[in-house]
Amino acid sequence: MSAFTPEEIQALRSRFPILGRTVHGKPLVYLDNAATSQMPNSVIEAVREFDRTKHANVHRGVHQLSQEATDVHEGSRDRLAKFLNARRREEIVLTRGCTESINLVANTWGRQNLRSKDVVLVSQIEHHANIVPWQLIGNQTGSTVVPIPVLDDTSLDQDAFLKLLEGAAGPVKLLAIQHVSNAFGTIHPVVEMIRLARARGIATLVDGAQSVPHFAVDVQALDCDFLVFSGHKMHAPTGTGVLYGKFEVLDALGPWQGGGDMIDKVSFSGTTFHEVPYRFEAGTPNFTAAAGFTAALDFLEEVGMEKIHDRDTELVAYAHQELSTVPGLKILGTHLPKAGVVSFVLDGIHPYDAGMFLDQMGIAVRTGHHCAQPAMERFGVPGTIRASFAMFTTETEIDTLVEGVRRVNKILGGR
Amino acid sequence: MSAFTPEEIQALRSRFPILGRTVHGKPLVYLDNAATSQMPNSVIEAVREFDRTKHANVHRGVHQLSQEATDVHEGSRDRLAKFLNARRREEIVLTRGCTESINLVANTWGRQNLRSKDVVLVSQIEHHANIVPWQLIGNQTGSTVVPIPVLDDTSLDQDAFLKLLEGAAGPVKLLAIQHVSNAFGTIHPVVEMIRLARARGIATLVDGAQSVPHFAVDVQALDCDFLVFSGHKMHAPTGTGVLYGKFEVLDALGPWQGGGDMIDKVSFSGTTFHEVPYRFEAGTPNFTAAAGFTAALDFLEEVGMEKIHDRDTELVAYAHQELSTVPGLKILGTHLPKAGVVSFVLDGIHPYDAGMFLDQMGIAVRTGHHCAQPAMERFGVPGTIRASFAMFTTETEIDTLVEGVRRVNKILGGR
Amino acid sequence: MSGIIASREAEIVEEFSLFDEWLDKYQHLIEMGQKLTGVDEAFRTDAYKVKGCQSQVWLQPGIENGLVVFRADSDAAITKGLVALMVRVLSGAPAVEIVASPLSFLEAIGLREHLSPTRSNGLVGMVKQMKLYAAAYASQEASHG
Amino acid sequence: MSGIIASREAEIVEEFSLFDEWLDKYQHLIEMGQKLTGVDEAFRTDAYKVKGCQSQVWLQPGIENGLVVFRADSDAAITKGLVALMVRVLSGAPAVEIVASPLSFLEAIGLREHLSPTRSNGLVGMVKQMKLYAAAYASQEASHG
Ligand SMILES: Cc1ncc(COP(=O)(O)O)c(C=O)c1O
Ligand SMILES: Cc1ncc(COP(=O)(O)O)c(C=O)c1O
Repeated sequence: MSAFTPEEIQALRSRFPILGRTVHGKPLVYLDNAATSQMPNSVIEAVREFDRTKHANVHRGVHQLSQEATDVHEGSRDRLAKFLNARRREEIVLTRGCTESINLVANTWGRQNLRSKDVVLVSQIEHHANIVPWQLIGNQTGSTVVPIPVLDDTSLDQDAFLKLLEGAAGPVKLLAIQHVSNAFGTIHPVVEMIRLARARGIATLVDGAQSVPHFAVDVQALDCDFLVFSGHKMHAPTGTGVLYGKFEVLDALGPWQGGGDMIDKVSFSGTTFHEVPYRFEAGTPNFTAAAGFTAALDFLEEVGMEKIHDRDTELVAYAHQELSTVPGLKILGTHLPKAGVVSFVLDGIHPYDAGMFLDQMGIAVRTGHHCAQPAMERFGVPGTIRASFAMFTTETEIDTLVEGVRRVNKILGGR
Repeated sequence: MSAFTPEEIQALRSRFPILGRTVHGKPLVYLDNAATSQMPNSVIEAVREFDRTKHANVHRGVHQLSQEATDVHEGSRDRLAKFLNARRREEIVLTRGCTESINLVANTWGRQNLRSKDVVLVSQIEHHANIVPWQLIGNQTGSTVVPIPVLDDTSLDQDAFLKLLEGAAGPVKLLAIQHVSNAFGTIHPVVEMIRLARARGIATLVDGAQSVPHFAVDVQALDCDFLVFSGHKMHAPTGTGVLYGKFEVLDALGPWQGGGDMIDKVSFSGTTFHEVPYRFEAGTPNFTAAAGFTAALDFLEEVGMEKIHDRDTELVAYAHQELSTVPGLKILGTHLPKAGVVSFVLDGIHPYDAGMFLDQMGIAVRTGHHCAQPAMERFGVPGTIRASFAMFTTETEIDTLVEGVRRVNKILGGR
Repeated sequence: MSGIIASREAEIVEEFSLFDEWLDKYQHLIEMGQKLTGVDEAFRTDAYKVKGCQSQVWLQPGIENGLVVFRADSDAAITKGLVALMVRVLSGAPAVEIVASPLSFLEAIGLREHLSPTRSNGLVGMVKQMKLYAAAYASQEASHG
Repeated sequence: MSGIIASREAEIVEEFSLFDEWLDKYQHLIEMGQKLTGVDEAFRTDAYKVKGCQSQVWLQPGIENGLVVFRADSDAAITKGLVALMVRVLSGAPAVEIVASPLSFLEAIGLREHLSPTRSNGLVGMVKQMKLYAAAYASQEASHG
């Protein structure tokens, strides 16, 4: 039995205005949900309503509008704390996105704790956002970034991981690991990996950009020091992101960006800083988007994270099954479980060409390196074709994709 | 003759949905435009329309939706370049706000160019966003932040400025100066100050948060190295900001935040970076808001920056005139010209109390230190009451403010 | 809901029910503030200051006859009135009652918003301090008695 | 609008006017790419690579009989077709013509979007390189002659 009835899926689809669009005269088949998710009406209208009635700068204002805007903005923090099962609202730092969240940790925790020769462990198939900030901070601290290799099925090599944890490449100070691979969809066993790291006194950061939108993530169950993700991948507006940090961990960190709101007392003889989480939130926050973030969480919880995950699993299984029948097609990422992504290559066909042709058929997939060049290098491909799903994706859409891929195969591969 | 006819002002007002609101049963009198401006319908609807029809991740996608979204996003960069009369579109770095823009300069230009004992010159009445980033980077480089004192009328002490330029407090490497004071409205003579600084080989940054929304700012005429400002203060969505930098200056800077989009080639043996401006734009940008930013610039140009400035000047003059008649009221910031802000204190009355009472009358003013604590210290006040205007502000609204202040005076000051 | 705090709250709710107009209510609040004794000079220091972005509060806690007593002050008139209200309700009450009190009377008199965590008047911080102090004393009492 | 480039453009516009369907157009494009000579092995290096996020282009410029000649290649079939189109139009033309050409034929054959600066196929970069090379040669010629 499916997680949703066909009627339920149709009802879901009708909540997303963009799904009514056509592309090159064909109905849009949106299979690029891992790059950015679409916004349901409720989120779009929450943003609009906020800007029409409550738009005002937050925190410092005594007037009614500012109070209402502050309630909405801080309300999104409460809502996020609950969504993640955080112990305290202060554990939620609001950022502009997953990328900023990681840079924030690198420039605060990293600068304070990393020393020359220390190792930051990441995976070999990490998103650039979880590689480059550690390289950049390494230029200042002398620390290095070491990849945990992946096996041919894109799962992490756990033996190699254990050796690295034991110091094979130097003393590990931080495990900074994706929960779900954006390039391949692989769900990594982060709970167990965090347990192993913590047992050795190693700090942990989970890149939840592709997990938090797809299944319930409980920070207390994960027991990580940091969890980062973006709003725009979970039906919330762009320009929103979250850094969850354990209170004691955050509380021990100095500031990163300076400006309004993050200070206690400013003077030219010396400045003191505000408490957590405000210490990390310099400048006017994206308060309009916060209204949309709350609406997005309402939407996700109304649909149900468990059902979303079940549906996701169905779609991945169906796509695997159908794509496997296409000659010359190879799926990268055969290890299960996976979340929402199927990545593949076509023998002798450049992913860019395939993407261009699929686009002409109204099918939006992502092609290229998916901001994970080391992953592409690992598998010896210039890029892949990636279809990524949402709760509103249908089997029919996957059929359209498969049909499209067959045509590409015929035109470009002579198959 | 007024810049706008009463009918034109009413027509303008009707474009801002929030102005139809009531607060505590009274019509909203919104005089907090310097904290955040309101959004006209065209901006609110541009955002909504984008999210309903074009919402997709930018830059890396080959599919139609992604191309359209990229055109909108990059279109806002073109539009901004034109608005500021920049030489090239590459001189526009899109950020999450003015605060991030300054932190970006501090962490790139500052880190590369500031040495121990070097001086960053700011004004004594600077916004915290243009003080704290220089203090924080100073902790790393050994450079110091030195304020240019202000006279009693809140204008900058030009004699003291010249002495500081000549090295009275150490070798000056950067002049980082507000164009317009957010606390008092004073317009500083930045063109002349930049000329003096440049003649001595000193780099220059202009904080245009309160100028760019109020009158035409031409970066070639200013001839500054950097100009920074926020979208949300100029009728654009929150979570948007700009760093303008001269191309040669930007091009010489390394990256700050790491992540997707800002790289050329990522590998564990070494990473190379994208060209300007993308090198400074790590992660998924706030592309939805970019749609709104373009609409906001369209709105401003349609109304006309010159008319906006003229109206502003009228409103400030009228407010000065009317408020001066209130016993016990003292205006801080008597130096002209000013832009959009009137700041005052009431003898024996705490600004917070005044703000609370005005709020009950439907009048939204800002009270407190306006993120400029050193400015408050300079004038020996815990804070001020600040009324700030937009092109839709009416004389009647200023009358309501003055009437409200009189009542506050009676209730709290016994006058 | 019996106890000294509850009965004081009831008294205040009745008192404020006389005011239809916000202005009268605030004037009453400000008058209460004007009658506040304030804190001893020695307590008007940073150590006893509860910081708010807009107005400051000073809090001087103590114990008299096994009851928790508070004196307090503020630099803004409305905040001082609210401070006076809190002192009137909580000062001289048993520690356990202070810890347990939800201060729901603020709702009834239409001033709850001033205690929202997003207000920048220092009041939330003050109530937190009051409760922390009472909790510390209560646990001390419990272990000694 | 006379000159060798303009006449080649006209030829291509006519050629493409035969195709109603995008598929036919792209297939024609790809066939053009397949017939492309490509670059010499010595030029298949990073130094001659024009980077795109999605596909790579290699460009080998040269001078023959006072005319600018180009050879080029790409790893993706559609990009290679577009590259072939550019080579066909620009290679063997006088430097000044290359510099001045607005390449407006792309509009007419409905492929302009591929030259938008936001495309990640390396094509914009290639055209930029071609024009730069031609400009350099033109100014050299001018100063020598
Ligand atoms: C796994 C992963 N990490 C990090 C990111 C970066 O997120 P953003 O670009 O929203 O900052 C992404 C999104 O592409 C991702 O998929
Ligand atoms: C003069 C000045 N500079 C900087 C800022 C900071 O802008 P934002 O909070 O939008 O980053 C402001 C806004 O309050 C300002 O008025």
